[in-house]
Amino acid sequence: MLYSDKVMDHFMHPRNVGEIEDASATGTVGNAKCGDIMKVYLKIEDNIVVDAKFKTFGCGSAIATSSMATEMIKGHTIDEALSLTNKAVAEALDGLPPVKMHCSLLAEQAVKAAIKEYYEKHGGIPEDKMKFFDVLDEDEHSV
Amino acid sequence: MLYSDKVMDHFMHPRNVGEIEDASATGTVGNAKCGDIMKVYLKIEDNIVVDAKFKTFGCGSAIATSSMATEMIKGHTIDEALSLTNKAVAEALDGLPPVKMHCSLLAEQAVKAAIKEYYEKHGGIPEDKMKFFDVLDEDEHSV
Amino acid sequence: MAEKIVKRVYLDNAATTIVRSEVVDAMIPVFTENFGNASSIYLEGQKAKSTLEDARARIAACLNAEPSEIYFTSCGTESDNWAVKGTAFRYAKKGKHIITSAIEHHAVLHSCEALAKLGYEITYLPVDEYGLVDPAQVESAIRPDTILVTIMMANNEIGTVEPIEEIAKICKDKKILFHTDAVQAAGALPIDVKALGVDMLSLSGHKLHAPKGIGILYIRKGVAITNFMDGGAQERAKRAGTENLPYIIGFAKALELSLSEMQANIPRIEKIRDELIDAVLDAIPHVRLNGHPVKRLPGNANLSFEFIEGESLLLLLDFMGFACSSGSACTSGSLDPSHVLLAIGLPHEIAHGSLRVSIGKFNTEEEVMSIVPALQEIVQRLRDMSPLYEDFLNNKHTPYTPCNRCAK
Amino acid sequence: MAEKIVKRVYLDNAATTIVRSEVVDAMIPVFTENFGNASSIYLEGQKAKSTLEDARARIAACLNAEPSEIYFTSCGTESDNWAVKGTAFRYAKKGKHIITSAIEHHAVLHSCEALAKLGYEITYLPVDEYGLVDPAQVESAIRPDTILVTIMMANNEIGTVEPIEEIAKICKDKKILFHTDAVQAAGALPIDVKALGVDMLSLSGHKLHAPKGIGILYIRKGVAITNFMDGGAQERAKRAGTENLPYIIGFAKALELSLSEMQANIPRIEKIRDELIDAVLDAIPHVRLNGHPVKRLPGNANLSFEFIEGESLLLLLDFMGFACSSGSACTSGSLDPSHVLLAIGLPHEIAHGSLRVSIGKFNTEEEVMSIVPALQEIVQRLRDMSPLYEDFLNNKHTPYTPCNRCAK
Ligand SMILES: Cc1ncc(COP(=O)(O)O)c(C=O)c1O
Ligand SMILES: Cc1ncc(COP(=O)(O)O)c(C=O)c1O
Repeated sequence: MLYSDKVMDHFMHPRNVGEIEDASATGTVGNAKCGDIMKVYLKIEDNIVVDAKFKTFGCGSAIATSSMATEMIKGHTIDEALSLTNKAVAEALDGLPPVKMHCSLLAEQAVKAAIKEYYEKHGGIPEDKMKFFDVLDEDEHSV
Repeated sequence: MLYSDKVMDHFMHPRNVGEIEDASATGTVGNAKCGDIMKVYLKIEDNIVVDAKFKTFGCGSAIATSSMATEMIKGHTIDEALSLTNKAVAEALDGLPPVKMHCSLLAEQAVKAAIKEYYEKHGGIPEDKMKFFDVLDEDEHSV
Repeated sequence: MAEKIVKRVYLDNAATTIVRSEVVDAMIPVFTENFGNASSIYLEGQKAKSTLEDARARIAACLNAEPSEIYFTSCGTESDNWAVKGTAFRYAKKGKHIITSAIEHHAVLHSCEALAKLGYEITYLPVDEYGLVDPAQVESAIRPDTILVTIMMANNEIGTVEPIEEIAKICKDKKILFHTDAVQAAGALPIDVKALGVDMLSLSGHKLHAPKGIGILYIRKGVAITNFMDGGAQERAKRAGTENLPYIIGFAKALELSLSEMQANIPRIEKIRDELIDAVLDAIPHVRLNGHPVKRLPGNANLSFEFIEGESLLLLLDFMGFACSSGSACTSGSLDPSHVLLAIGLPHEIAHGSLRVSIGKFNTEEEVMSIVPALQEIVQRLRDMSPLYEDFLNNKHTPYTPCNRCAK
Repeated sequence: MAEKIVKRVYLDNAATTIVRSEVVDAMIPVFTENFGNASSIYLEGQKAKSTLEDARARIAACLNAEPSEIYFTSCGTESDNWAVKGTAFRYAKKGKHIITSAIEHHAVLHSCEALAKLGYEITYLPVDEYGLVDPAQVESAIRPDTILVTIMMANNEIGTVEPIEEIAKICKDKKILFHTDAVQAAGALPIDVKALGVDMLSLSGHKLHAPKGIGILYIRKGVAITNFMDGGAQERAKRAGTENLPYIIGFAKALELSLSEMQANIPRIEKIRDELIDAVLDAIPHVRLNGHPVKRLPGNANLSFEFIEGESLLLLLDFMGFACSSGSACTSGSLDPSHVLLAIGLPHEIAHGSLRVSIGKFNTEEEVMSIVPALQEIVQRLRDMSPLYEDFLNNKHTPYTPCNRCAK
């Protein structure tokens, strides 16, 4: 198979698809030109990600990584959500084909872009969190 | 098949193989380097080729053309034997593969080399017969 | 979409076809009963040789060529490599300019690129929105140092059939060699090399129910190109390698059958295709048909579904039992959208959402049409998940982080 | 010699082999049941893909290689072309000198000649009377601009097995890429690419009871050469063309079987061969064995019969039911004596009278030995017809008209 059973499960039955009407923040990454756009909606209360949803235009692994990434942060603190890495997402899916590793990076980036927006809405990014957003400038080919 | 049935017949059952003890003349053409040597023995009486035999080192078509050429001149006058052409030999065998056409030329040459020796033993080549021996200098690739 | 559906509907006949039973039956005895080397002079060799020459003559008859103009290769790719590189190497002294189109198969395009690295200059002619090459543009691209024009007979992705006869005539007038990749055309269109007026023409077995791993290059009598495969004296010392007799026989059989059935098959397949296209355009909004409305391969339907991405579409179709393709199968593994769809002017995001359904001789109307409701369901599902569709519905555009990969 | 004898004895296993039934059985279902394009992402494609990778892994295991080092090609000829030309094009900037031997197969020799036309310089190392390449000569032929050494593992005509490990070591020390054509060695000798220490190695299916039209090029990890077949992204974007899955499976099966049977087959075949050689040398005067007495392929007996010519010998053997060869089958159609026999120092007229008997797994001792009386009869018959033999018996030499063809 092209993808692991886990990837196929999350592709066929994606968790957390949809919008959050009154989202605390959203993050959109990717580019239609490349064939992948991910938009993550977060509902944050008391520093906890109480809900996460996504919409994705992209390949099977883009949808699966969106699903898995939202699952992995739901119910966790912002700090925990910030520490989500693309490798963790890929591992949780039992791996991705090498050419598809960039999808897991997109998922990490989408989550971080949303948290960044949240921080910006709430007094700016704390100094000690800045480093988590470096990934937003990263080229997924370096993954 | 590589060869016509006629060629195979003359190869498998070559006519006139052997030596003539008291031959009037012999002609040997070809070169071991090229993989073909033909030696023709003629017994000539009253301008008639009363017997013709051959020995050949060579491929299937070399043996078949030797056999056919000796058949075609046996019982004929020297003049008739001189007019034997390689094309006539090849045709009598229902054709030869293009790469093997040189074998028919060798057969013509062997007959002519023998007649030449006969003439030389009997007062030289008549002026009007000279042209028949041009073929002895011919390159069989021009066939 | 709960359970994997058992019945499969194979709609990717442009990628490859099943080997038909008549072809299998023709090949099997050759493996064990006619296994001789056709270069050998003994019985087994001569038997193989005569079978080989018989197949060559039958194939020549199908193409209105002389048997001596037919060379067996290992695939369509090799035929294309040989035609392009063999001409380039042979005529390097005359010139190093080659004209091709932007929508050729990679076998031609990448051969050209390999030559470009060796100092050759390649003109990639654009195509119009339907994928058509303009013969007038071919004519004006010809220069004194042009040595080859290579334009495909029919495109493998969008199915557009090119004006080969016209282009061949221009090349003939200008005394430039003309090659056409007819890999997709074979089996779908009649091919008469004399009527077409081409100098070289490539074919591949596995597009017409013969196996993968056998090709043909037609080289018109009088045309001399450099050998590609050097070695033994097979194929009149023009293409070395012990002859693959089973596949050669299989190819001859498949080509003959395709020709004898063409008159019945083609209208049937065309009818199903048109019905399919109409039904999809009817049932699903925001869809466009790629390629030419009329000048197209009988079995080809190439459709772009806005707001969704092709791989997801294929995976869900696969799950529902349908085997289709998005762009050429050969480019899988690549992340770029199809060069053909970009060449006809599709924006990247729409090119990404394209689907190729290619109908073959063994497809029934019923099974082909059963893809329509499946597509309807899947497209809706993916659109519901798509931020692009959300934006479209809301008539707005979400700003996004630019992608570094594409920016480069 | 009146009637055509019905029973055939196939003794040309170096030219090609019958496809064994286990291989046919392994291939047949693939044509119709596993016909997908391995580049496609749907079920049929992924099934083909996994079958393909399974076959690659099995083949790698047989050769002690990594699966990623195995590339499928269309034949031994293509593998040789790719290795030689791919290295030449890749390292043209470093140098244009290639070292090979005078006894390589035409697939290597003619690839080298094609490169010579493009400005490469080729050193053709001589061999000794047994056909052995001297590793010391390889070493001293290496120059600063040498980019490739290619020496075959075993010769197809005389069966001599070359000192590949030693040559590979020299090349490794001097950092020169080393390729070996192991087409004849496969199935007859164990092949361990790591122990051999080669950078590239060519194989062909039809020498070990797989079909004609499938080959392998082993390319050691870390070695980069230019693509030969440009096009789609198959074979990790190194060798384009839709994969010939049935033959790939057939090759894997044949290679595994040959390896598992090697310990039993080889001593048996060697014993028959030695018996045959002894019997022929015993029964017929003026015969010599070509090739090395010990370092030779198990099934190869190459014998020269003085005073007679090879084709006549083959035709009469054929008539009596025996399929053998004189020199390589590939050179048939040519009138020149074998370049291998000339390279080991045979005079032309003796080279012309050579016979290759190559014994395979399916030959019985009895049928092989039955060629001895046939040979005795035929050789005598041809000698009785031979003016060279007449001269020899009379201890004289008839003058003859020189041959213009050879004089040129
Ligand atoms: C030593 C050697 N190399 C290469 C080849 C070519 O292999 P193929 O016939 O598969 O192209 C052969 C046999 O023909 C051979 O014996
Ligand atoms: C137009 C075209 N050219 C060439 C090829 C290559 O043929 P093959 O797969 O036989 O190498 C294909 C199909 O893959 C094709 O569609």
